[in-house]
Amino acid sequence: MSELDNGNALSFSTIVTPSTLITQDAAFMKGHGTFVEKEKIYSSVSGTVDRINKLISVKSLKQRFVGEIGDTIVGRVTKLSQKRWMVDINSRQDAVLLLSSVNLPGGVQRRKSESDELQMRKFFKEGDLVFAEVQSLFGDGALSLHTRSVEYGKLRNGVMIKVNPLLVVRSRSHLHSLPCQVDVVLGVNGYIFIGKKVEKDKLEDISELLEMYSDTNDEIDELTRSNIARVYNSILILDRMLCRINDTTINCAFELGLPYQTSQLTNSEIADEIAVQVRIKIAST
Amino acid sequence: MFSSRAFDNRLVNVPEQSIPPFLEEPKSIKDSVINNSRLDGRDQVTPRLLFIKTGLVDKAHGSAYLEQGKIKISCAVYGPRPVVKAGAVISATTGNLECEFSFSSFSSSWRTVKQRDTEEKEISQILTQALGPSICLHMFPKSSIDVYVTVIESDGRLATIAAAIKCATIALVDASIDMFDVVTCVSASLFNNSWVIDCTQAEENEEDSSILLSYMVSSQEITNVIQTGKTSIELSQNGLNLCVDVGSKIYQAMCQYLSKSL
Amino acid sequence: MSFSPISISETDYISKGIEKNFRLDGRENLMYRDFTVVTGVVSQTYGSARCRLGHLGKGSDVLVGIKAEIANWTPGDPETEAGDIGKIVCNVEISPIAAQFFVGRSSEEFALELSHLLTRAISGPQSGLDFKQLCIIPKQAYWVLYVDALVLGYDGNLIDPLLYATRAAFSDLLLPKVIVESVLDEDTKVEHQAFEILDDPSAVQTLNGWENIPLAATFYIVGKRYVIDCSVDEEAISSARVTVTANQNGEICSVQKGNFKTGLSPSLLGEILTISKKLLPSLVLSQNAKLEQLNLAKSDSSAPETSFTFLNFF
Amino acid sequence: MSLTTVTPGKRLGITHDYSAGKGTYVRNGTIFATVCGKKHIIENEPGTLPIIAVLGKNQESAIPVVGSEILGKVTKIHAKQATVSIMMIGNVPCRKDFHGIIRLQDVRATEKDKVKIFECFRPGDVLRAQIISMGDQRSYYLSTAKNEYGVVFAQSSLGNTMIPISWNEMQDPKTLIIENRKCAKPF
Repeated sequence: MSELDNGNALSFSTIVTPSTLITQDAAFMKGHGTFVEKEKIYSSVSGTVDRINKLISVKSLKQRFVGEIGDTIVGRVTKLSQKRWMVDINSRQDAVLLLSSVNLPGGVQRRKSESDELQMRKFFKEGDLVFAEVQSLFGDGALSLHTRSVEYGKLRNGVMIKVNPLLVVRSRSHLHSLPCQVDVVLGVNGYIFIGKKVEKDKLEDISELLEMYSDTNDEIDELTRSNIARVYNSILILDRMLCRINDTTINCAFELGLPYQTSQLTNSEIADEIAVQVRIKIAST
Repeated sequence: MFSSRAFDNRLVNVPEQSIPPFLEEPKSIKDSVINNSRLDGRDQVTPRLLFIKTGLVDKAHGSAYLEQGKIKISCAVYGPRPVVKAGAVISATTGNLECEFSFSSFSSSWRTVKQRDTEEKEISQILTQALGPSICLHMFPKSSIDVYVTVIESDGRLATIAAAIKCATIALVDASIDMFDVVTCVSASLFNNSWVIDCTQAEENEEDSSILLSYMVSSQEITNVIQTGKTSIELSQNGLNLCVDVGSKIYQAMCQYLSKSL
Repeated sequence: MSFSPISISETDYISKGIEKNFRLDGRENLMYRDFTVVTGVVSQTYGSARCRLGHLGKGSDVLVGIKAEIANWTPGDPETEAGDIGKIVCNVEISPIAAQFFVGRSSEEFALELSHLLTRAISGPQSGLDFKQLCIIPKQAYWVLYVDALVLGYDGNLIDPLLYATRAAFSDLLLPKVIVESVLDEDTKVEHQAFEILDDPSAVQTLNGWENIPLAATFYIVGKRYVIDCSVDEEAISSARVTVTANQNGEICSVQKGNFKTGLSPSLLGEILTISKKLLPSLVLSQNAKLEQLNLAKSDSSAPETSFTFLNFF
Repeated sequence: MSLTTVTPGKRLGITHDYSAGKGTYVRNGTIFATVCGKKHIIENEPGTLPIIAVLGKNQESAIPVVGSEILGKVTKIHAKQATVSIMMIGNVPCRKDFHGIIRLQDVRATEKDKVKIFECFRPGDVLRAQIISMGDQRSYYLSTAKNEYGVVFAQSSLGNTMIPISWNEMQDPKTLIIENRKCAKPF
């Protein structure tokens, strides 16, 4: 065990490995990624040390998604059980989407009846993609989701791609309409949905609610399809090159990739080049 | 490592020089097949005669017995019934097809037990693949259909698999399980440049390459195909077409039997 | 092995894209992802290769090692009955490392299917190898080549990298030289043949005819169209699979259909055969070029191409 | 009426002239047989197409679907649910019994919160019910929440066949002991 702390402030870039002594000062409190033995705080994961006031935590460089209330996530329904759907969200356990936390067709205020409980497959089936927000945490750490907002709900007209969750940073909005007529839903859990742009005014239309559990795709023209593929490959590049993923970087990678054919983007040299350029652009802004 | 056997002076030693007895050169099977005069008198595109009988296993929901030359196969079908296999994936939309194929230990001339179990497993997979597309599995959600095939006697590896598929499909029809079509299956071997249908073991030993084709005649779909051995693409196409043609004829015979058995 | 389901709309999106010859990552239906290959990755084998098929350093990953053993000829083994040939035994194992759903026994059936597929493609005269060179003393001793493949990563389409790695491993194969001599038995005064394996590490021989080993193209049928080199999602929604192996001369070496959801029409099979005849010889050429490059890099000691650099592709 | 024998995959007619009935399926507008049996053409109501059906020698196989009526035997009771082994679906016996569950809330339509499984079913009872859902991995969900559904045959604790005396009671005719059951309304 090596001692890092000599009474000086730990810098953010300090990387620790499990069982590294972080501090002997009893004034500090242990947070995530640490444990206490004989009043000393050690790290339990390898990662960077993070200090907020007296709270010390270690953030791992590669960990599964840990949800917090208010996170917007993209998940995939894995199982149906009593009055709830289980949703894979790339976390250590499946999240729960209660039948009572979704909007059902026929008005927001509609009362849930027993027939709804028997036909839950009409709303979400195994394999369906859900855009939702974390509502609360259960006692065992499982997340409870809700889709009670017009922009949440079932995702269609596109595809999902999985990335490292740490590359997606929490921000105010996670539904971005890119200039290329493509919508990107950045789940902070590392699942990203890329789909055809949804018209904003249409979203507020009440009649749209009837279609909100539809499984059929709209007509997708070739240009949109090609743009979705370009965005897909751009995100793939950002993920593999460990660049932060947000609307700016995606757009940046998208534009840098325009001179190439879509299928060329996965070529390692071109991908390398794009990633370097994206990094430069981010640094300059 | 390879020292000669210990000298045993109780034995009479063989003379140091000897001449093998002069035997008539056995007629090559390959030559006779190419000259269209096979040992059992068939021509190249004629399969062996089929004997089919349904309903021999009374406990099963459907069963069939088939003879094709020396080949003798028995098959039983159970189901649709609730899934019994532990750990099987139960689907709310489609049924499950399980095929189990086994050789009896006296089924072939060489009694090689080694590697048999992986061979049986592979043939089970071929059976599942060949029969799967023919069964209306969407009509049997959360249920399984189990097909058990036992080879009593075999003669030609591929011909035996082909016979097993035919036997299983007839057993499935006998079990009144809804099917899109009756599956027919043909094996063929290539000798020089000509394809020969339904080869016996002796013939298969000399083959250059082989085809096993399972085919649904009325919907014109190939449910399974396995070709082994080097051929040109044209020859390969010819072989497939020949199998389809012969399969259609066998299909007629199978349907005829099924209609009569009713 | 069973795939976790994907939604109806995704299925529709993927299959419509295939209809339009434009897949998720912008590839056309008959386009491969990048093949990466290294040879000589396992020192305990006589020949080995690792192949990865995918985008940007991830993807399906297959490692093939070839071990050789000398076996005593016994009559009755149908494979070596003739007495003047050796044999090749293939086995495929799928490591649970490869993907979540390969954990437990579920992968065994698939591995078995792959083993037989590989056997069908290479352990016979169709592989183009001269099996007579594996015979040491007729009706006495012969080489058995054990081709063991280990699947280390899965990202759709395992069969094509499997054959790709196998061919590369054969190109890397070096068998020790064997000297056969006549020995006079002291007791019986009978002359018989014996062999000796040379200890000299430089006394090795390559296998003739490895250039003729076929590569595979696996076509996955989605709706009415078909794709090669499918992704996991494409594999999950495909209704049938046809693997065609062909050598550098465009000769078909084996054809095998898998997956039991639907059948396919004879005309479609014909189309697939015609395409593979065009596709595979060019794939063989590109692999030859890659192997040559590898050999050059190996002889250039200043820039050693190790499996380590291969793994850390980025 | 023509009674030709057909085998699976046999072309029977086109959807323009007939509608597909039992033992058939439709592909590209053509009706094909799925079982081996006799082809029947059943005249439908005037104005609609006649139905083509193929009836095999064996009874067609029974598979539970949502909405079908079943007869089953109670095998196990639990505070929250009763387990039923489904023996007949409609009029067709199953080849092997399927597994069903009646949950507490599906026993009857009224006063659901006062239902006690023990007062409605006992192991060994034969009941009529309806399949309301494909249920979970193993079992189907059943409901007896209608007058015509419920226990149709039951024996008292002494082994005598009981007769229903009201919608929720049955009596042993020998000992006159009354036991609680959720009875089916006799036809």
